Amino acid sequence: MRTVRVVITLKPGVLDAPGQAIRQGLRALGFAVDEVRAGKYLELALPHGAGDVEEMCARFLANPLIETWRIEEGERQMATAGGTAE
Amino acid sequence: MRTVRVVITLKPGVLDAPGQAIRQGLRALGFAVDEVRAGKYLELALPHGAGDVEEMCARFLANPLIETWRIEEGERQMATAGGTAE
Amino acid sequence: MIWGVVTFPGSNCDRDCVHVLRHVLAQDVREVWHEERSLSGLDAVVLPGGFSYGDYLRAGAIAATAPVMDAVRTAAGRGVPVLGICNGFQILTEAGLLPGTLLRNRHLRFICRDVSVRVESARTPFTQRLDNGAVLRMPIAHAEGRYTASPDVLRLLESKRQVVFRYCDPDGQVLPAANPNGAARAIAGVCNRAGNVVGLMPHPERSAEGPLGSTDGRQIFESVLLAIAGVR
Amino acid sequence: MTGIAHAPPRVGVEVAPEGAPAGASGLSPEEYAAVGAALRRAPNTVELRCFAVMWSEHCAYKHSREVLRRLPTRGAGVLQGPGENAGVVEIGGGWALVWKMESHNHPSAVDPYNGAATGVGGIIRDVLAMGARPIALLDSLRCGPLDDARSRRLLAGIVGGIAGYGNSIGVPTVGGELAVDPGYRDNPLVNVACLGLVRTDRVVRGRADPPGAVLLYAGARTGRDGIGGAAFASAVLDERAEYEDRAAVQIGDPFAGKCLIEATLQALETGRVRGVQDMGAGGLACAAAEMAARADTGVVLDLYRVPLRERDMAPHEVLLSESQERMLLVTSPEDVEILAAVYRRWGLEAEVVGRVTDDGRFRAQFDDALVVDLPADLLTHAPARHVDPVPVPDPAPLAARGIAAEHALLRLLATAELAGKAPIYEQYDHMVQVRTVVRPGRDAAVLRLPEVAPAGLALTVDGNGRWCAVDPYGGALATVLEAAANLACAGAVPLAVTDCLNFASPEDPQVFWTFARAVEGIADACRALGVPVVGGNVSFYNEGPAGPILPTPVVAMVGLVPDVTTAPTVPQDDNLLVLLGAADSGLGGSLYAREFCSSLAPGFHRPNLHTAGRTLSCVREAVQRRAVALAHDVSDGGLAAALVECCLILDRGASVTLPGPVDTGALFGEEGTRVVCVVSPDDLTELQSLAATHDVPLSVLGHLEGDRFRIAGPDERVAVDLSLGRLRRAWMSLGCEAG
Ligand SMILES: Nc1ncnc2c1ncn2[C@@H]1O[C@H](COP(=O)(O)OP(=O)(O)O)[C@@H](O)[C@H]1O
Ligand SMILES: [Mg+2]
Repeated sequence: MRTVRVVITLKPGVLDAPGQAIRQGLRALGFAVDEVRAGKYLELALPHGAGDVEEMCARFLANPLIETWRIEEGERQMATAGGTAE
Repeated sequence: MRTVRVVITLKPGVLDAPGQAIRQGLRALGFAVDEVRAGKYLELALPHGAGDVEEMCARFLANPLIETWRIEEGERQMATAGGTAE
Repeated sequence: MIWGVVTFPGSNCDRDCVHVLRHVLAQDVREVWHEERSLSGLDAVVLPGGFSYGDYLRAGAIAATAPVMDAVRTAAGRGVPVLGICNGFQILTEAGLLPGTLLRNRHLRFICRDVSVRVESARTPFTQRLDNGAVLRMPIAHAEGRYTASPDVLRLLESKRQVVFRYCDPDGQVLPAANPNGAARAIAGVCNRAGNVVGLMPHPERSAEGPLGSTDGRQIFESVLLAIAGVR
Repeated sequence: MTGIAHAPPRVGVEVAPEGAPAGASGLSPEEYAAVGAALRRAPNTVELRCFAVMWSEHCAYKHSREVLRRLPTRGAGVLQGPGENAGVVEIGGGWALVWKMESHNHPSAVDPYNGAATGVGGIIRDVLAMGARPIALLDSLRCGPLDDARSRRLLAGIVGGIAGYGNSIGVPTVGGELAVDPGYRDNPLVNVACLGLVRTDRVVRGRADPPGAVLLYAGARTGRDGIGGAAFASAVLDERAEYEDRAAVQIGDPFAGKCLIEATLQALETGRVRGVQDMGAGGLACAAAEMAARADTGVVLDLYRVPLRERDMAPHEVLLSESQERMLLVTSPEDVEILAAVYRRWGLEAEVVGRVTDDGRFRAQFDDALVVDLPADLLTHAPARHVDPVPVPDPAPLAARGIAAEHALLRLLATAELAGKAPIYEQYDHMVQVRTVVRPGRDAAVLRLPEVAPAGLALTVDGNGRWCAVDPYGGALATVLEAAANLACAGAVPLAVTDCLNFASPEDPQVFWTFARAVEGIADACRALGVPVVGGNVSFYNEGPAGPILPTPVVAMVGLVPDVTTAPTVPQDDNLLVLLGAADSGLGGSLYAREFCSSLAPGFHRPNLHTAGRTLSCVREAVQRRAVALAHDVSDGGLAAALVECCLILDRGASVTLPGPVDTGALFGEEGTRVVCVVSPDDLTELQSLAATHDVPLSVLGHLEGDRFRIAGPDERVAVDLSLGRLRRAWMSLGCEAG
């Protein structure tokens, strides 16, 4: 089994309303922040010989009209992810 | 200016309804996939001397009850990200 | 004539559309399940509003992969009138049957209220009974209705008269204050090149009966009756 | 131990230590002893956890059961009163309404979005469990004052959660209310009511019957969500709750919820479902035990057959998980496949997880081991807890600051209670299902019912912690009357009440007294109006670090509108402003007292049930006959606020002359059951004769005109003269930013 991570973000120039709202929220709490861009993160567990992740992104996971993506092969991250939470 | 990337994922065991639906969509298109976990991706552009990103996550960006996060310092990724989309 | 109303898991305006077609307009309606693969015999197809597959990933994206969408594509190719309302509009853009896409509302919130829209193109089967410039009052109810397309596509849509509805004030003026979600060029609805596939964010089925506040939406369905009968 | 009646379940489960149980179980030493005495052995750990949940206040009503008996629950059309998943009342033409309200206060304090969302999901399934299609929701919300950013975020999260779930499943949220008080800052109140519609011959119940039938699990898979949630709901929130009670947070999946509604309704259409219950608080254990206890049967659960989301779940986790979007159906073995196919078609799980027996026992097996073996009715009947009530003394006398009437009015209009709620209800889909004839923003929402045309239903939800803090009996009684007044303004005859009783710890004798008095107030008012209470919910232990919440009984009332096409239209000609009903003067418990006085003020004037009843009948008849163009009751903010609201609804100014002295009591007192009507001069005589017939005081206060709002006294001294625009700006001040 293979784990692939996909990060999907809005193309530059597309209005990122969620990112703006997050920036505003951070500032309201007193955090200094210049800009926020919001995107999606997906972790796919794929069987050996699974199809092309690039194609999955282009056809389904992302909307090529407005989004761009980055694919990272590698270890499953999620279960071992850090953060202060227990 | 500093760029920080934050990946927010659901804690193990927390219901991931979007992940389930996305898996179904991939399979409907004929892609073999075992599991999908969905999360959020944020890119923060911070001024020098900006506050603690860990604290931003705990207090605002994530829901510590159900989510965990990972913080990566580094170059701004988004504008230069790959993907086939023009 | 026979209408098809498609139900995807998570559709929630399918019964409302069936109600209006069957009980207000006395039409024959076939309720179509998303797994069906043929729409032959139908004279018009409605993709209703709702939250198909929870609108997870992107609104309409997962529904666009349903088996019935191939049949919708075939029917559209044959010139059958296809109407996508709200989530149905989102599904049609995700399926590539309509240009552009629908993003989160500028203010990020779900918004439910009456809006006015101006008819911009009376050439579609759903607007044939209406005049260009006519103002219709209908409710919207969506969180992802901000129409977006590249500048080239927008230019093309305008020049080919593919913008079908624009948000406006009650007098028909297209003003920023009358644009509820930040849609590009105040676009509330578009059609495909041929004109037979139309998507719009407002809900004509919620404004088809007097007691509910407006009957303007009824004209969108009635237009099809004329179109099919070959009148006008 | 001697004389073991049933051998303790054996394998894989350690026996709980004798004596006092672990503190986490929540059972008192006496309760633990009662379990042992009934079983004649010590419970094992799985059983003990079942008791901890099922004997929690939330599930067992230990403190409230006795008091709730005082509520009137029967009435002509009542097909089902309290005791089932929701109440059922016949409305004619072979149709019945289903009505139920639930609180989700503690989960919403911990996680506003998910807490409120799962509150919606939970109440929807209660209504679905009676066989009904959910057709409307109401939300009653309370949080800390909104000048505090944290409270604003909390409210935004709660509203977002209700919208996120309710909009997605396609059930319109057609009304609600909002109030603030510092006591709700750490312990917000989220009460959600759901209305359903069912054919009378399709009503089902939560019964496990007959023996030999099987239990079919249907819906989403089971995970480790919210284990012990019911016990959690019964605990006092302390400051660290936000970080310590993680396991108790449940996450909803509205998509699965929508599929569950459609699949369950289709399953019921087959006529092959013998009983249904949703798996809510206490999960599978609670659902199965209650169904067995109601039918006087028993159940055996095969826990290893439960569809799981995670591997390696322990038996108690499978039993007590509060994972959302799950139902338990009872059917005969030969019908299982037909029903399972319906659920699978909607992408949901469907598995047989047990069977009905005739031995009155609640048993669960895991692999081959019996891990629970208890009398079902022992689990569902926790011993009552008794508290000796101690009356609360009257509040300190009132010391009012001198405030100019105009200033006071503008301030009051900008309070969370009075301000226009469009920023909230526009986030809710309030039109889906094409029934909404009167949308939110008026006194009661009205839904049409094509099933029994031209009739419709009017809905409202009301609560008033201030009134009840000053006078729990009178305040609760006035709350019921306010709900009835809202219905009367829509021309509706009350059919049924459901309530949520939100209080602090019942172990405090004064809180308990307050609770009991409030229930008496509701009971007396409902009896006088002839409205049955068909269900409800008690939420105790609502306290934060700053202390207890205001005593807050919330009442949701539904009524029948004989003809929805009578919704009056407002003519543009000269219109009179008329007041029906009389008030004693005073400011006890008023919004004015909260904003401008040193205390909430004593001396709440209890409404007189007889005069109130006559006023409401008069208003209802006037609306039904279209003798009035608009009717709006006087509540928060008093007569002045009610008059302004009429003007804002119609977008017209007004000139009003009060018959008596224009003092703060006359302008802002909230007593009495009074209704402001907008009447065309042509209809005045008809209204006057109606008022005479019903023996209701009527006074013509003035008329609509221009774009200023003026109130003067008999001496023509002007107390208020403000532009409508200024009033509207104050009124549109509600902030509810997206989370
Ligand atoms: N939380 C809410 N959700 C939805 N609608 C609400 C909410 N709060 C208030 N409303 C609506 O706003 C209007 C005014 O509410 P309220 O002042 O409480 O009315 P009333 O005093 O007549 O009971 C009503 O139509 C009510 O249903
Ligand atoms: Mg009212």
